[in-house]
Amino acid sequence: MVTFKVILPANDYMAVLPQIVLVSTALLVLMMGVFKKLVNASAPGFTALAGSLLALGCVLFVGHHGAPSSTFGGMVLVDGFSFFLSLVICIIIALTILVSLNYGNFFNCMRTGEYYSLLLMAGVGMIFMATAGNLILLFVALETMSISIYALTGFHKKQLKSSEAALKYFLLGAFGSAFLLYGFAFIYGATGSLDIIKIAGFIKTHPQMLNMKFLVAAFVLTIAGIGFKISMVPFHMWTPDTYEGAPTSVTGFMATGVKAAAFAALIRVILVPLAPMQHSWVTIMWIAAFLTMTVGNIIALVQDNIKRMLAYSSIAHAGYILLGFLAGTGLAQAGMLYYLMVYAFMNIGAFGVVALLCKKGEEYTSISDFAGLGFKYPLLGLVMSVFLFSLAGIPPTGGFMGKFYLFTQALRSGYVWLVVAAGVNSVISIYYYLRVVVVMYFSPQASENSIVLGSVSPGIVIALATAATAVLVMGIFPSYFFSLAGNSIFSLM
Amino acid sequence: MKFDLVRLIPIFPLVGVLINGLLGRRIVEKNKSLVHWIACGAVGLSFLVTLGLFVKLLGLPADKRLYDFTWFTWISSGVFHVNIGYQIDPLSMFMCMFVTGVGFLIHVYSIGYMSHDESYFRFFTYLNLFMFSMINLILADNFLLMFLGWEGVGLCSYLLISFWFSDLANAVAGKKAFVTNRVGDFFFAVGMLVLLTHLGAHGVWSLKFNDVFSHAYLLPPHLVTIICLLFFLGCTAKSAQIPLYIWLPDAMAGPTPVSALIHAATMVTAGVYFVARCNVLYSMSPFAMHVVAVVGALTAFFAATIAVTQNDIKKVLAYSTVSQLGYMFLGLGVGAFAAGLFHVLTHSFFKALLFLCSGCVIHAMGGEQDMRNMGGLRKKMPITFASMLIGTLAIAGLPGFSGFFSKDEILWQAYSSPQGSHILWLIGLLAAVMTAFYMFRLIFMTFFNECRASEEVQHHIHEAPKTMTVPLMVLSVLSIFGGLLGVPASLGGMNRVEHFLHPVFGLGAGKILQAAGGPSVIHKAVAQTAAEPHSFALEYELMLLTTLLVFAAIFAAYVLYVKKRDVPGRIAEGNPSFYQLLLNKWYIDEIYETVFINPLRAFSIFLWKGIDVVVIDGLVNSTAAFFVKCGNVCKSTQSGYVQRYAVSFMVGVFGLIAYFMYVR
Amino acid sequence: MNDYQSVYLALSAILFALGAFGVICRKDAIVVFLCVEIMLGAVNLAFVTFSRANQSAEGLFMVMCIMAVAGAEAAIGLSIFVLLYRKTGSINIDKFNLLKW
Amino acid sequence: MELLGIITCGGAALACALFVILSRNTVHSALWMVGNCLALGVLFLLLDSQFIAALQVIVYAGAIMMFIIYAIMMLNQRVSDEDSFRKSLLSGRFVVSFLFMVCLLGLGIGLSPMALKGTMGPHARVQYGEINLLANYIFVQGLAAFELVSVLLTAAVVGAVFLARRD
Repeated sequence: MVTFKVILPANDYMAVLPQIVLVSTALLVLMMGVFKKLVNASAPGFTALAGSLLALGCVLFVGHHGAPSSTFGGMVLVDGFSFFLSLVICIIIALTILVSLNYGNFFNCMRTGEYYSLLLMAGVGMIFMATAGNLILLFVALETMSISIYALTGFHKKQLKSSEAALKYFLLGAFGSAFLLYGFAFIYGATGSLDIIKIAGFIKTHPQMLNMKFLVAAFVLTIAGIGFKISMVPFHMWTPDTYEGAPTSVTGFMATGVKAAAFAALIRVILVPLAPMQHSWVTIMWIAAFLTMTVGNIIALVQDNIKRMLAYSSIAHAGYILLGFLAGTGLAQAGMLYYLMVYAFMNIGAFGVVALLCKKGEEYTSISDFAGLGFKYPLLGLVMSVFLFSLAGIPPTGGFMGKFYLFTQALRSGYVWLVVAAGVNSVISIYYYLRVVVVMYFSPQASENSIVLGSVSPGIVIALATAATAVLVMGIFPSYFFSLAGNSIFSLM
Repeated sequence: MKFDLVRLIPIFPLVGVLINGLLGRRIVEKNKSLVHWIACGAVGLSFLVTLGLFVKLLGLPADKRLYDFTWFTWISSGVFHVNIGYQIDPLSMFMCMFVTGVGFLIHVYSIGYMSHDESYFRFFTYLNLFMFSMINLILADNFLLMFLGWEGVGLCSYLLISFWFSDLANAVAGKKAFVTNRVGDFFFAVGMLVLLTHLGAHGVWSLKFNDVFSHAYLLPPHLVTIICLLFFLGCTAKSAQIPLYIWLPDAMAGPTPVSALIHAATMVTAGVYFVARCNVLYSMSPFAMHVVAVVGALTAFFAATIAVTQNDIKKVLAYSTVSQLGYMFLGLGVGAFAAGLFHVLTHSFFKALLFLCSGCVIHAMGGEQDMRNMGGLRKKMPITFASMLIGTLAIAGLPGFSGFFSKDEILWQAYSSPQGSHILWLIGLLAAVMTAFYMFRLIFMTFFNECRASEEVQHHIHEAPKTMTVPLMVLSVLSIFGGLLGVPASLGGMNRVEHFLHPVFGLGAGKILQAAGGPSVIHKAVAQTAAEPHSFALEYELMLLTTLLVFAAIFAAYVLYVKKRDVPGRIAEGNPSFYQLLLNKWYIDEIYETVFINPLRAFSIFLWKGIDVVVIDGLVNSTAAFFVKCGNVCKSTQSGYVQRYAVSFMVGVFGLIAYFMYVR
Repeated sequence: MNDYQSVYLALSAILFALGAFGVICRKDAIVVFLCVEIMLGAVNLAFVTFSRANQSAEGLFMVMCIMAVAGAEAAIGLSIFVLLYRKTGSINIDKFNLLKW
Repeated sequence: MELLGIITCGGAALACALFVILSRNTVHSALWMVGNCLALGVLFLLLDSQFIAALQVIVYAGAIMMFIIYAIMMLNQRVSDEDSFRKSLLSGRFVVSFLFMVCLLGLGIGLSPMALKGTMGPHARVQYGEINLLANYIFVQGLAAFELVSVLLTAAVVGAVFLARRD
């Protein structure tokens, strides 16, 4: 009989401080629901906001200095990459809560404690995805995020569309997770470990493994599973339906947070450990990136619903970011992170504007509903135009610089034709983004379905102003953010 | 006071822009005066900071007067970095001093001039934006930031020329200015790119002035000439030289303070500043220098001839600005960079003064600009008259006034410098004489004799308010005494301006080149600039000649426009063709119209109707239709059935596996 | 020593494919979900097999986590089905086709 | 001996899975699923991981499956309303699945056992699945994931309660 001594290692709780804060806030917010009579109806929202800001503060306070390290038995990585993505995700959570505060005024179910606690717990999952150093933690984090979001997607209980979106997302999500897990199983089988650093080390020391079928299966299934989350063609089909059906504030959260976390996982799981395999996946990923941006853009061209249009455009953006994945250099990855950050701001902003245009029980999501908006609400129109310009990649917005970095790095790595295709795609995308601007400013307003701004709370004003400013600042002074992203990549474990 | 405070100089106007631009409408509703307090305060503070830095700079020994402040990295792309950085050296501070100073005075003047305008805050927002851009242009330590400022001032100029955009003529003038400037900007940008790529080929991926100049020896001579000429073409647009001067007279459509600030005192001197800033490059290319000198001299003469016949008070001043700018380029072209810059300084004083005075006149006359309908204003507007007379004396170059010293310095250099020649001097001299003539023609027609305006207008004529006259007085004082800064050695002065700028032009440039590439590339003009002692006799003779001729011209103007006022008309009738030629500005606009614009227009109509509508539009439309069709086809894959999505997922996985198993 | 690893893996692969087949063929949402559970079972089998081959407990812990996740998914999934059933009286997934194109 | 066990239990697992898919009655499907779970549990035992086998039977077959059956009862969905199922057996979907299975088999069996090196040495073989080793892993290295599972379950409960609640 062998005796086991359990020696708990000293864990660095500072490394997970933001997550702890978020979970505690989530529970606190949940408790508020119990004492409904004692607390104000809007208290959960503001508590959640305070919690997310506190978490943001923790991320900044803890920061990242010195060499990358790991804690919790290698499960949690403490490096610049974690820091950067935690920062982005905390910003996303805070902005989403700000948007939701206003959205909750239209739809009562959006102001309950459950909503905010699920939002925060999804955030915890996202941050853990970005910081995970072990596939077990990565998977649990991914599921924490996904399960919270399945529920959030169906939060408009009165609308059939929302429930349907939840159903589709749930079934496909569970299906995709199974593939991802099978991939992980093969990684485990091939390398004998689930620890990302050990996997990388094993592959480096056993180059003959690269041709093993196990590793191929591992790559294929993992990329399918993660590709599902980043909505890479052909694993993208859930995206438009879910984005359209979900409550708009949740859609913004999904489009940015899930994508950021999933790309983080992509870099952590595939790009870093399986880098020696790169030459063998180049062609297929080339095709995937090309299809992703092309399909996304082309279908977005013919959409009439702005949420659906933005959903397809988010597929296209995933394609652009995949350029950085293909290019594979450190700077390209920095470009990916930079793009994710800009993307977070511009997309939450755009969905925030859409979320603003609704009154009790119904939303204005058809593009023709935007007619005359630019004149009726000049500031709102301006802000929306900034977001759309940025999405289209027109200078001086952050979207332009993001594309610029990604395309340049892809060019440096020799993907000339793919960059050409990406350029053509950008041009196509300008059409449908600008169509909204054109409708806002040049269409006469139809009187019968004139948009009325409901109550505008200070929260959404702050959120939109922050997002618009960030988009512009990142476009005009990109260096700081780019070097931030670069530093985070170069201290990747 | 630390040099790092230099960042405050552009920040103040920027803050002004933000406040007035974003909140202006509300501020005007609440308290109109707050708008101009903010705008003027911003520029005033910039001026104070500049003054402080200037004093500090003066406190340093001459060869230490260079400070480079890097604020933050602006663009970073591989090895190529561009900073938002400001360079403090004698040249930039020299420019910045009078730009902020004169700018401040004109801001104050605008309070009175624009007081009745509806878009009060918009005007001040533009003015502050202009100051911000101009300061960036001047203080930039690299070409790109300078280009940003260069574009910025162009934009502000456009916005301000067509400030009263509801009038079609103004909008057209703004467009003309903008388009002409774009032509120049294009050459500037091309020059910059040529410079960057060729220096980059030697491993110098930088657009920073210091880096570029200290590595300029790497460039082959013909390339330097090309770059200099490209840059100079850019300058001809901004500084209204032949062949791109045509926009400036039309730019007078804007409010008069704008004409004073942008189209006389500051923005149009940007080209002069740019050439001076690149003096190292120009010194390496004698040919480019010649071109600058010849173009400058011709412009000076040419514009003066046009000014003689103009009847619009602002047009006269506009052509005189063109002419004076020509002088400055003449100075630069003959290697007398300091003299050119000195003229920039004095010119900004007296030309701003003249414009502001003309603004007072126009203001008093209720918008009338034709001098034939003026006259006799001397008694009704004494302060304006005195100021304008001082300005006129200064521009005409009467001894003792500021214009005399700077203009004389340029003429002398044109005559004596190895780069100069007697012909250039002669052309310059003729231009100077004509300047005196047409300026006094303006004075006599406006302020003397009887008033030719209608009764109603006459009734309204009044002296301008304090906010307008005080800047006039300050500028008058500067116009008189500003010249003392650069009294040449021959008249017992110190020529302080030249000494102050010496580190940048003579000494600095020589040093940079000497350290870098040896003396072989230094042109003799630069090497010689450190003034050798020479006999003053010739200089005195030329000075005397100029002065006499100027007096003769003034007398001629007096005779023609006060005593025998029928003579000009008879001369005009006697030589109708020549008079018409001058009156119509040598038909330059018409020539451009036929030579460039009409063929271009015809060509573009062909492109539009022939190529664009049929070929391009057809292509574009069919492409668009194609993509929409693709979209509709692809859309149908998104059937809404979950299981089809799952099938697509599996097909994807299957594809991936198949690729890895069989293809690879 | 033959530890039949390939046999286990083959079993796992067939189970996984069967589950996937069920997911894309059955219309009843609950059965579709059950098929996903079959796939997860197949994954578990693979993990345990590899865990034995690697002689490490890591894979087993993963299996535990997967079970927990399966439970959580069951909870969420079934509540979504209940929600839909209350609204439409059916959980045939082909009937939910509002969102398309 | 092991092979016999594998064949029996594996066959049972496959058969149960097949019946899950083929039954027209949803309750039957769920019950077949329980069978599948039990068969898998025995396979886990054959693979020397007793604890996981126990979990499989108690948690999976016992708790989760009962929960699902309860939900089915609640929805009153005895017979699923499918007509097209038999047709789809021969449709493209079947082909896709079949091809997929072939591919997976190709990948799954094409393994040389040499490549796998145990991290613990051969004599620990019987122990790798024992509960104390597993516990050691869970509470030492796997602590973060283990804690996160609690968040996951909370989120699931919160979401499920909210969605299923009548209001």
